[in-house]
Amino acid sequence: MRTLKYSEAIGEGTVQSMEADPTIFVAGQSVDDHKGIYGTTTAAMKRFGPSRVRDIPNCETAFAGIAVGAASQGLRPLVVHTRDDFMFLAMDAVINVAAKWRYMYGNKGGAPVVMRGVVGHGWGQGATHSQSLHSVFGHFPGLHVVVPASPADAKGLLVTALRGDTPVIVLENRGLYDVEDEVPQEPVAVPLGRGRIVREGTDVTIVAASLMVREAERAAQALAGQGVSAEVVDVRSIRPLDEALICESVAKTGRLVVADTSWARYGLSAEVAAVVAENVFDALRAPVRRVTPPDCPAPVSWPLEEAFNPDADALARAALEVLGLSRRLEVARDELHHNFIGPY
Amino acid sequence: MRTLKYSEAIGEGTVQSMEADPTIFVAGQSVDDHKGIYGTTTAAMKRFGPSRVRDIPNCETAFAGIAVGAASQGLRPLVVHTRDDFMFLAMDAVINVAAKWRYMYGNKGGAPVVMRGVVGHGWGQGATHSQSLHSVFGHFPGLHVVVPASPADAKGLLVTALRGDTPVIVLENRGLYDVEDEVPQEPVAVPLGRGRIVREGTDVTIVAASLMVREAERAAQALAGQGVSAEVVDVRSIRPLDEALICESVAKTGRLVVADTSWARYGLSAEVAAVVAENVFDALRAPVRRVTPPDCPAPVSWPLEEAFNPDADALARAALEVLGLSRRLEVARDELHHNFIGPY
Amino acid sequence: MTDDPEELLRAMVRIRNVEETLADVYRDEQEMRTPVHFSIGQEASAVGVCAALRRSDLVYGGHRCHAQYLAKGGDLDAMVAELYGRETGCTRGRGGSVHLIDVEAGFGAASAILGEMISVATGAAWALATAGRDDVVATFFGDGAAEEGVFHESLNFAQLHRLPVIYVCENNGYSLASPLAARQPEGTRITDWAARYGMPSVSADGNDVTAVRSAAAEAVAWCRAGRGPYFLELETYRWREHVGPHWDYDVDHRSKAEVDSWIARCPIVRATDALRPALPDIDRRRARWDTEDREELATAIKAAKASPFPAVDTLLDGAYGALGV
Amino acid sequence: MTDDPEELLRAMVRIRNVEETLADVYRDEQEMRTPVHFSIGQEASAVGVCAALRRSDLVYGGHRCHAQYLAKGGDLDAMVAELYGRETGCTRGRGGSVHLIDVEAGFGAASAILGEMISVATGAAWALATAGRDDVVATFFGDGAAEEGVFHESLNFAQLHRLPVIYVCENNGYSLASPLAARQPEGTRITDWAARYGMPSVSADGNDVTAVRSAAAEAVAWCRAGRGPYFLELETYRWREHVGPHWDYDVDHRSKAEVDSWIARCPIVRATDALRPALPDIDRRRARWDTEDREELATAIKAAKASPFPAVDTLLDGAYGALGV
Ligand SMILES: Cc1ncc(C[n+]2csc(CCOP(=O)(O)OP(=O)(O)O)c2C)c(N)n1
Ligand SMILES: Cc1ncc(C[n+]2csc(CCOP(=O)(O)OP(=O)(O)O)c2C)c(N)n1
Ligand SMILES: [Mg+2]
Ligand SMILES: [Mg+2]
Repeated sequence: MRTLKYSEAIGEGTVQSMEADPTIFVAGQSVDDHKGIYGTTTAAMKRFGPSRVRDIPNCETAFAGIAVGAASQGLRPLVVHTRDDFMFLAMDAVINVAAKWRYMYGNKGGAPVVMRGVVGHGWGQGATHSQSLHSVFGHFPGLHVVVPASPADAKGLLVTALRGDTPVIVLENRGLYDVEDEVPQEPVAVPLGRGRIVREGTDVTIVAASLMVREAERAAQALAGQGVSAEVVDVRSIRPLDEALICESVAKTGRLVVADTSWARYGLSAEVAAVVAENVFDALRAPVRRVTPPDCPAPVSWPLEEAFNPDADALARAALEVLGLSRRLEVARDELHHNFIGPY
Repeated sequence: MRTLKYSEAIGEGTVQSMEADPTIFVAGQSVDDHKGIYGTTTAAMKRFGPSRVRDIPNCETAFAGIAVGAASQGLRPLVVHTRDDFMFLAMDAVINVAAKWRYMYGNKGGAPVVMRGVVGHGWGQGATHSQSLHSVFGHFPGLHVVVPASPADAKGLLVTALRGDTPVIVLENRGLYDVEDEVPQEPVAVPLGRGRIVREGTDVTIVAASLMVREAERAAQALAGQGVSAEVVDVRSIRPLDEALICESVAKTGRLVVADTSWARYGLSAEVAAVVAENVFDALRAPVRRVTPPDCPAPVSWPLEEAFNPDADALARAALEVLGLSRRLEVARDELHHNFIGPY
Repeated sequence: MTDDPEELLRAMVRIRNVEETLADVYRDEQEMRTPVHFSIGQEASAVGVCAALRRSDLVYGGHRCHAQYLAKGGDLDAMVAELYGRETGCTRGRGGSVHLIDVEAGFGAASAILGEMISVATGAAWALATAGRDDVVATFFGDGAAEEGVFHESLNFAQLHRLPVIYVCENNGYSLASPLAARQPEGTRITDWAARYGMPSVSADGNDVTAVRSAAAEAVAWCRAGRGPYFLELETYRWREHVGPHWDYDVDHRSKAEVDSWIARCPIVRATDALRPALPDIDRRRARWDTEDREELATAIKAAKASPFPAVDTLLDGAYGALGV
Repeated sequence: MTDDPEELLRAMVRIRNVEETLADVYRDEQEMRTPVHFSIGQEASAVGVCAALRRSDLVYGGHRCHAQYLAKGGDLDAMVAELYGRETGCTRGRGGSVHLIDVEAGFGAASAILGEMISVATGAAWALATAGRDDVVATFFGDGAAEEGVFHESLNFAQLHRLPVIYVCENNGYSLASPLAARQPEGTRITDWAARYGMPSVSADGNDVTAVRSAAAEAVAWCRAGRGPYFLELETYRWREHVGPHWDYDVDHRSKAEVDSWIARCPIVRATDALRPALPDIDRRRARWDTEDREELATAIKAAKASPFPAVDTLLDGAYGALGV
């Protein structure tokens, strides 16, 4: 199969969805410029022009409501935020209006807004430009939240979101944009709420999302070299969450390590651990381990930034720990990120 | 000891803190009016007048930043929101500025804003006026988040917050405002990050916060009637979270039920289960059970509202379940809420 | 759509009768378990504006939305059933008093968080314009909601894209108990706030239904012609407490004298007096209307009470729409 | 605090030299791992405004804050060390280029989320006024940030309480690649947006440092006298790309001709020419300044590179302040 970069896959999914549904339009700050949101809106701009790829003023709060109003009246806005951190300003309309619209108004119609948020990563993005709000959005019924880890999912989950009749938040980690892999030519909808086994294993389960899936794979590879068979589960969807897949895997391996780019407290790593404690607690043969950033905002200085960001090395060590193995093991940093240079 | 209502305790803690520290002022929409935020700011208004109890325009977004600016320059704002749902509009300044200020600017000073948010409860408060955002705020390092369940804690935790040098979110459930209990006359600071054992027990641990502590106590009482000894843990503080206390209790009882007024996914109930799975997984003799609202927005119609809100009856049934007991048991609804009448 | 003064009066009377009776019932029965914000005294703005709209136009409102809903033709039975939390309510008992909706009548939605529907209505106007429809949107909000940043962002966007939306500010001088002087700088005119974006911005006497009607007609013509948004400030006054059925003068923020001075400017009395020369029997007609309204409401209340509460097993209905796959 | 044209020019030259050299080093070394927004071409606004302020006054900025930080007297070594992510940086390597701060120099803070410091500065002004200090606050932001709702809410609040804050809008015509025409209605003047709140609202040529200085002096006098907030729009232009060290004309959003037309209006050249009659040797002085600046920066860079990165075991330092107990 032909391969695409993660960013190109988003662009292709956008164009194909817009071809299939004339009510879809892209909107966001500078979505129409030469950078095209890291190349993800460029194809749509080329193909459909500014009437369907709309630059907007700096007004996250109102625009989220505007998108809801447009969606409730038959348009399909695909709103893009160059950093999901900016979505704090959009939260009222997203959580109090979009997420609740169908329910609160008696199930007579919805507000199927789709919002993309780019999660910053590396190069000193810092405290307010590298947060991932997936667990915040994931807390609220009425929303669907997806965090694609592969180019195929970046396209497939977006296609699904744009076909549905319900609001969806898509969070994409900037650190994945240059990852290249096979992507179906056709707009194949990836089911929302189904995780995937990225790598099969028998000794320990590593559950991850988005960028951490890549780190989990690298960890699993390194562990294999040490004779440890790690299974890697990509949840893909934060809400709904694929409880069954997670529990099956842990029931098999008896050991769980959860990886997240966001903090442990009240985050994805907490929810995954809770799902296991609810359903397969007796399968656990070791304490659950969470591999997440420490309890501080994201620092800029790169040695701190590298210490802050959880990676394959931390995951591999956590896996060895829950297996009670004292072996020593060092996983090199991801080339992809080391080759990444600024401004950003 | 003399007793006070929860709302009166907040008022007393406010006045005593303002007497001790002249830089403290109260600010919020209509904090100065005859209703005085359900009576919580009335005493301060009487004692200090409008110069220190300031009515403000409807500008949650700016005012959160204004409070941060004032706090970083030596004032101590106590900002009041009549519903914490309105704080979605304040989130950027709370999470991206207040929570990160000290760290992001090199630990040379902080922005010790204290924000109160009232959580609506009952009488058809509905989807956008009864949410509790404790786990959302609790996800972010830099913030402290407390959820007092008793009049003494409502006063004591507020006193602590107003003495500290770091931002604190205080979420108070409206359903507790009329609860009356003993409250120390003096402004006794209740330590942040320490939970409390509300009731000792040996068979099952019920971890709860805010309003659910009251429901947990009622459940424990009913369970006692059935010969079941339930221990009730009030976390009091969402961040920091008293892991030790939770784990000790579960290590003793081997069974865990977690109660929350907010949803299960990525919420308090997830975090508590995760803490147990990380630290005392092998003490668990039954699956963890979460008792929370179902995955829909809060409905208005009262039969739906009562079905939506988790209560003592649901907790008692969950406790019997994890104990593998098939006994039947009905816990009556809380008089306090049944006697509550509108408008609100 | 009407400019017949008698029809305008009739519409106001009906809303007044409905709200005053509902207030009494709400207070005495305590069976409508949902916070209610009555528009008693403010009927002219909703009636005057909606009289200039046609059914396919859309109206959005805030927490104080009963009058707007009824003026736009919203179903009374469905509204009353909603207050009683019944399955037959306009949101099937899910949303309550502050989340009225009637898609058929063109009442787009109301919501309780200040300013939300200012942006949502702007987006709806965008959708109508994109679809090439010549329908317009009107969104009602108060002087307090105009202080929210979303107001600024929405008006800038609407004028930038010349969207067919009428921003109707019902300025009743208060936000909860907070007077304008505590919230807006001395000398503020909200019409200036809107005018700066380049849209027509007009203030009219919100207690003079014919004045409101003609101001609104100009606004509608402007929007329908595709010339962009329009701002309308309507000065009026809330008679009852902010939320709930009671009177609240002489507590601390406003005097009985102030309230009475506005009761003396009752939009209904005013419209009635204006009609009397032409309709000498107007008072008899009024008496008949009152009877009609009492009966209509009594029937609605009876029907509401007779209809079922939502079944608990439908608690999750509508939490999510259909998925893409 | 100065109104000496030569000092004003000197300050602009220093900022220009610092930023141009930093841009080259940033591009060539790739060692400053933090997104940078240069003010090259916009020096007059920061210099002119800060020249009207005293050290105890406070300045806040946004993402494009280097010039404001330096103009207010912010420590150069600490800024350079910050860009290199060193422990000796002004935020000890935690905040990076967009979070500069220098409490001693009265540079209150800068932050990267649009509009944040508009509200924070308003709160700081509130604190100063409450403390009875006669210091004033100036907050810099762009034409794009003015579109955020927080702008509307903050100005309303500042005028309501007559707070001593100067809102300085550096209008460079763009937000990222987006021109004003794509974001604000035809005929918009941001000064009108501010004037509607009742505060003085003045526009000045942002590339004429003396004009900026005198406009700022009026603003400062107004605020210091306790008469309330003041709005200043300074028209200028960003020469380089939005973020990063490169030029970006002729990609799609702006032509080289447009950029050149603004380079022709360089605030430094303009101030230099204005001084030449009085100081015939101005060019020789300029040459000397360039050498001084090159040396100053070279020393700063050397010092930064020689200083340690934050120790990894200090990663958590400053996440929380002291607790009440
Ligand atoms: C964002 C937000 N902040 C605060 C509130 C609480 N609140 C409900 S109604 C109201 C007063 C609004 O005043 P106005 O907009 O003038 O409408 P009125 O009640 O006078 O009709 C307030 C502050 C809210 N619902 N939403
Ligand atoms: C709330 C928010 N939205 C979007 C961004 C992304 N962003 C960073 S700078 C910028 C342009 C701002 O333009 P302007 O305010 O005119 O400042 P300039 O860059 O022109 O100096 C944008 C949109 C942001 N940082 N914060
Ligand atoms: Mg009002
Ligand atoms: Mg700009």
